[in-house]
Amino acid sequence: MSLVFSDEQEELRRTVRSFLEHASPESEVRRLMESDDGYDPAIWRQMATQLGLQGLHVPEEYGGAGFGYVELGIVLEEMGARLLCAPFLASAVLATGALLAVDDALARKELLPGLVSGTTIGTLAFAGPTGRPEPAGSGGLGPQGGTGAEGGHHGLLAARAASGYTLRGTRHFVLDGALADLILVTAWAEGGLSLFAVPGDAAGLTRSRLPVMDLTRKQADLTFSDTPARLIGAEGDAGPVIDQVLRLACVALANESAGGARTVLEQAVRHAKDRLQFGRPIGSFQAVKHRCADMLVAVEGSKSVAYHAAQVAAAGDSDRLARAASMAKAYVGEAYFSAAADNIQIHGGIGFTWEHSAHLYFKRAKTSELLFGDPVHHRGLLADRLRV
Amino acid sequence: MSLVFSDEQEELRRTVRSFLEHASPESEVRRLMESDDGYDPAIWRQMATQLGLQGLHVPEEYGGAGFGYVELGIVLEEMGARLLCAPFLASAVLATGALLAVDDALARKELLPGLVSGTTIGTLAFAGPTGRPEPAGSGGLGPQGGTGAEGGHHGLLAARAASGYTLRGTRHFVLDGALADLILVTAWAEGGLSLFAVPGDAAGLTRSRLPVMDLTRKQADLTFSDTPARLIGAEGDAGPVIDQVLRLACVALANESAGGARTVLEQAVRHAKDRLQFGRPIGSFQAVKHRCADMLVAVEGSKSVAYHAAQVAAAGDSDRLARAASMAKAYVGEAYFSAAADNIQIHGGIGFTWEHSAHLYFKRAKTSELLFGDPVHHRGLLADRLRV
Amino acid sequence: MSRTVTAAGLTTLVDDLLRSHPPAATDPHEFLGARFDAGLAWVWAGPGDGGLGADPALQPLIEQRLAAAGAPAPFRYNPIGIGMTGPTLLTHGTPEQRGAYLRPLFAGTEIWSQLFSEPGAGSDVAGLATRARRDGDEWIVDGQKVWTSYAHIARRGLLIARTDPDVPKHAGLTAFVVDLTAPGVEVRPLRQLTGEAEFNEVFFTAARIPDTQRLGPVGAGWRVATTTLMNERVSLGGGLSGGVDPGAALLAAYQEAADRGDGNPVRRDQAIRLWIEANVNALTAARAAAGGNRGRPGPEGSVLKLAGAEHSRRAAAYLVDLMGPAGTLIPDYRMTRPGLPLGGGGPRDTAAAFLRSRANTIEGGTSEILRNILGERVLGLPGDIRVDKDVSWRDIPR
Amino acid sequence: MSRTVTAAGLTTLVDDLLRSHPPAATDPHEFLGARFDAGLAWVWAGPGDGGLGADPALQPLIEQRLAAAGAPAPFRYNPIGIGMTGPTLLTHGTPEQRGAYLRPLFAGTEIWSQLFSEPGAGSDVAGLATRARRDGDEWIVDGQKVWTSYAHIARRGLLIARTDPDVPKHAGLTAFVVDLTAPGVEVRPLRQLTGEAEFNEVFFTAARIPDTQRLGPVGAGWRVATTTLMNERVSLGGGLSGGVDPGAALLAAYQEAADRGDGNPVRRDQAIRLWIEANVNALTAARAAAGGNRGRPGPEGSVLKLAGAEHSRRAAAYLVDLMGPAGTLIPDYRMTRPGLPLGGGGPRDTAAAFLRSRANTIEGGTSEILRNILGERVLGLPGDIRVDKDVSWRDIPR
Repeated sequence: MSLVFSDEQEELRRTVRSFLEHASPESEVRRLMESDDGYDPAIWRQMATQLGLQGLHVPEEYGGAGFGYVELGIVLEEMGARLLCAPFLASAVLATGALLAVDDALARKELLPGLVSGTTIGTLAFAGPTGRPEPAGSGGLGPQGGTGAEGGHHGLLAARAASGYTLRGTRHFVLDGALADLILVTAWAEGGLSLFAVPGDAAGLTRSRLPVMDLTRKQADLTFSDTPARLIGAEGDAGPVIDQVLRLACVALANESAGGARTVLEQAVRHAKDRLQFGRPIGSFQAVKHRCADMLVAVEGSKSVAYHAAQVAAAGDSDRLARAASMAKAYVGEAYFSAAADNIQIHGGIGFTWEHSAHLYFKRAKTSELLFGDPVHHRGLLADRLRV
Repeated sequence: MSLVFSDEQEELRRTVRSFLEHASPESEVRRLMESDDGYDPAIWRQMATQLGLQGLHVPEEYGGAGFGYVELGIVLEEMGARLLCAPFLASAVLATGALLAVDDALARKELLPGLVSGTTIGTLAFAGPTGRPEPAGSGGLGPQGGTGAEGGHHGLLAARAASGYTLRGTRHFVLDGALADLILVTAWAEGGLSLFAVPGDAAGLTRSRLPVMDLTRKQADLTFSDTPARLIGAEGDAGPVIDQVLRLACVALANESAGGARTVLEQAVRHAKDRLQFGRPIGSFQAVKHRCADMLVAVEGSKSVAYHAAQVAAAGDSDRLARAASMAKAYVGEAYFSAAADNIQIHGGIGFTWEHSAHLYFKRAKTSELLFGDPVHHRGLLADRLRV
Repeated sequence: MSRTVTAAGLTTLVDDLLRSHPPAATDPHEFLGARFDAGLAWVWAGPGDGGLGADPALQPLIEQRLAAAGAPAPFRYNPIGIGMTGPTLLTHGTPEQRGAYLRPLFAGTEIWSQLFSEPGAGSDVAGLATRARRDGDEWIVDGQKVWTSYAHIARRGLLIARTDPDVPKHAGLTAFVVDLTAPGVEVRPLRQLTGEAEFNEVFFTAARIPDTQRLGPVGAGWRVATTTLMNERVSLGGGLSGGVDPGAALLAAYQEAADRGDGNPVRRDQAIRLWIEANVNALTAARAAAGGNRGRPGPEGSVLKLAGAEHSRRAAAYLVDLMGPAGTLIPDYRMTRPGLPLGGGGPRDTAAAFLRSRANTIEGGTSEILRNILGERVLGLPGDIRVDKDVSWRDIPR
Repeated sequence: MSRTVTAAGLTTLVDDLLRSHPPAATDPHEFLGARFDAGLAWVWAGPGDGGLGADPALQPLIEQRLAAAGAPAPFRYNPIGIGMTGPTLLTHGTPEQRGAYLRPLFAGTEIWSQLFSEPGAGSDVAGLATRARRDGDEWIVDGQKVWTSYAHIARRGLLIARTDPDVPKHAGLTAFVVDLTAPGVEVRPLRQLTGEAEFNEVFFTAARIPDTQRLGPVGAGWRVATTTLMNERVSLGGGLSGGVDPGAALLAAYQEAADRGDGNPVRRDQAIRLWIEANVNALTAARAAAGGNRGRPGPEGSVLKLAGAEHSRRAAAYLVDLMGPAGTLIPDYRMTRPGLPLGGGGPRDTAAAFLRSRANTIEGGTSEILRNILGERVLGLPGDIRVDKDVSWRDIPR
């Protein structure tokens, strides 16, 4: 397995990069992050129709381009580098990933083309009140919700109805949950944790926007009150689907974060060259220069581990994927946060202002570090899997 | 409680410092560390007779000076700064501490004066094969020795004999165990873990010198084969005695280590001023200067926490002592190691040679960090005690 | 009155003050004014300056006794004034200036701010470009300051301006007391990454300052600034020493996480590590306070500022990590501007405190600058190679 | 022969070599000589220089096929020669020099060492003081080198000496190939903190070197040294990429501790953290190797050297910590001197490896120097302010 990209892949990177240059300049990021839905529908359409990004990794039979995670990783890295405000992670990674993972050809045939063409925005609702992933394999909260001391909380329950099911309960920290047209949601049915589809405008669905620190990626709590839902796959299928999707999401987020880390290094270096103090560029002081060097090491490591994880995801071995995904998520999570923090420090006061973009990356970095399991969690998973 | 020393205490520091200047120059450290017993009997006698160091903290009724742990801490800091090769920790802290802690007035009256006058060298043998302290309160290995997977190993057992007891088994990592005249040793009697006294030349006692990384402090394994022993205190008394002595030993070692950390900072700073590269002192490069600044912060923190622990030890509240001792041991252990490592790095190649003294401190630092429980162990104790 | 004031004598004075002005029934500004008049503001200062010419080591006694009686804490009413500019005025002010400024400063009736940093002069404060030109008995000031806390509600500011651009940069500075409500002074909010505008930008456009408001000699501004900066570091670092257990909040947060089933031995170890750090810093602060020369802060202030800032950053990030995704929610990004008095010090929300903590290693001297100070002034290491030394400020690249 | 050599063609050549010289039945030096003659030493080098003028990307194919067949690894027989001076000779040697030195170097019949560092020139290698004065067709060398691995068993050394002290320091250096058995060359052991004398000091006293052994032009020594140093960093950093799981030893050590009852979730987390680091470094090495231009090492070597050295130091300390007091025992401090060939790479004892690891962040460029290189050469940040630039070496303080 080579960690070097083909000419075709490099061409994809150039295309996406130049597209995002006009689609996601800082001014657009700021405009969108202040808006409720946090994305630009016109850009979203262009991504789908001109570049085919939403379906890059989707088989051609569903309207996709039939590429894999290596190509998706390239796209995500560039999106992360630009802080693109769009429901890409929610729709193209989580919802699309769930449909690709679940054993339900009919649902795939009906639902994937909309996600691929960008006419439908999807998301996946799986998290309990703390937002933490449950232990591997459990696929979500138990029927009574929560674990340990938190056991009193209710999970999301699915009841069989005349035509299909109804859902009752709440899912938390749902990415782009307030704007999604198609919500895939895990709920406990008689047969165990199961996957359901609910339209965004379903009856009895209340969507509460969350006051997120990272304004460039929206989240919401979704409360279901006897909300009609369609079963995807069979009852009890959701556990392994969620495990698989979360692994892919970790790979995706690691690649996106590697892009962000690259950008903050570039920002820091540019500032270190331009900013004069004591009559010289601050980058000529070793305190700044060596910090940049350490950032470089972290950025190079992030790329290595993220590219590796994307390759493993593309290859499709689930045991190797579990390792590569946790390794990438743990390493890049810390590396991006540390680099984004260093970028603020190198900028000094100006890096602490609202006007400078350093904080946008910083907030994205910390949020991403904790999303889908923090580094301690993933190191724990790795230890279990490596049997130590 | 003040963290500032009185004039009398500062005078003690000056006296000890100037004594050690001639008693423990680097040449002497090197001579003694290459010797088997690793100390100079003449210096040891002077320490006792001229300065009264061995009995500084011992009540006057046993020939001591009646001071407390604040004064002992001052002495230890200066010894650590000079890497004095002498069985002070073993004899004045461990053995003396055990006798002061145990409820046996007769033993104190008979044994303490020799330790105070320096005519007897004592030590305390309490550790199992890993050298790690057992969980607080257990006071040593169980009768079957070891814990968990290691359960097959035998602890040290005491059997009642015609006149007194006999011991059978092994104690490990005994400080200055090969040269001590008086070995206080914990062993399991019928009534539980108990403290015994064994002379260094007892029948059936085999002493094996250990190939220690830190040549300035000797260690040995002691094997007892039906070795006659005298019970100190009552059967079952040793648990709390060992707990108390180990806490005091952590305080002592933290103060000694603070002295060592001070010295390596001084060495690093001196080298950074003297060594020219690129036509300028290397200390004018921020990479070196800032490392020294971070060392300074660690050294100042080490002093603060070590002095505090000594004051708490002097005040005598055992719950507060347990906290202060673990805090000091955990913090100073890491700080000294890190400073000693930084000192080598700042010296570059010359700091990696046998001829330079940087490695002597480095080896002492790592060994001290792991002695009497490493930082992870002590943070665990703290967490238990702070009830989190 | 001289340094013969005793602890017992002070206790009597404090008790007299508390009797004549019962804190619960007295307006805080009035109480603080009375405290100043009784010589209990800065006990080592001279009579009339809020002091009694007493041993500075006696000050904690006053603070403790007053705090126990529920007296208002002057810092809450005028943080920059009490922490930084007050001590500077005591050191460098003329009798007239001390007479005019110290009482309202201590009483909190005139809020103070500090006008040092500029967009082009952050770590390199002495490189500042705000110009003051002499015009008869007045000075005319033009330039821009930044990071000025409380300028939007402050009456006065301590300004450092360049009075001579043709000499090396440290030599051409002069300190002034400036009236922030005077014509030609404009205060604008500067929004931070927290969403708040905790700080301000202050623009001077031909603002006039009487020469009587000059603090110290012309060209001696750097000495005045240094006094203030060292007081600032003590003030920033010293805030860490409060409370019985300075790490208690960390333990409580971990306990809360454990109680909801999110306990984890790795996070527990981190909590204890940070708890130890907090306690060690508090012990170092106590050691510095006990050994130091109160009123004239020494280099220990820089040790504490560095260690404290790095710790508080780590601790704030830890608390977010502990909460997971729930820790990345924030109550509000609305732009607000802080008022006075300060609150009782209640905990900020986790994410808000986390964001604010990023300034700790920048404000009052970056950690990099502090490491330089420790290396050079405490350890005596040689300075960085300077390209801006012995050249006139005008010729320094910027 | 040109760059039309194909993978298939190479495979045939390797198989021919293995048939004519079965590794199990052939003296290793003889095998390596034959490999050189077959053009399979450095495949991108020219014919006669141990190569075939082929694409450097084909080299791994050879290495893998030979390793699988149990052929001797040249690095074990001449570490400095293979890792550093060989590639330098390829780049800078005359045809005569390449003809004379490369074959015995590759065959391991002439061990090489590298003579750059001096007591007064560590990080600042270009400040070195060893003098070479021209005397007709010879050069006379006086001075002292240090940290020279294998000098006690080496036949030849790559020496950098100062030939002109009156020009700026980088300009006055010249490279030579020196015969370490010649008169005037004395090798003395230098004992390290491990107890071993892994390195040597080499003293030159009027030692004579023919001008034909000069490598590159007079005054071009720094360029030669840079080639070697970059190869050294690749060599030091690249050692990390070996094996299927480069972090396996860490996991095994943790497992062993856990099995004896010393398991601990904090240590477990640390083991995984270090395991991740080891794997990330290996992935970066693989990425650099796949993307890089083999034979002409680029700056990625410095990333790997820095990350690898810091990691190996942490990992070695972790293994000691894991064992507790038992980890602070050491088998031996006796002074030994290493021989060749290198062993199979078996694990050192924990404490010995821990001590040796402290040199990782010093040898081949300290971590500080590497951060400077990364900052300046990779990121393009401005250089440190230099006081030794544009002045003659003679006038630089030292």
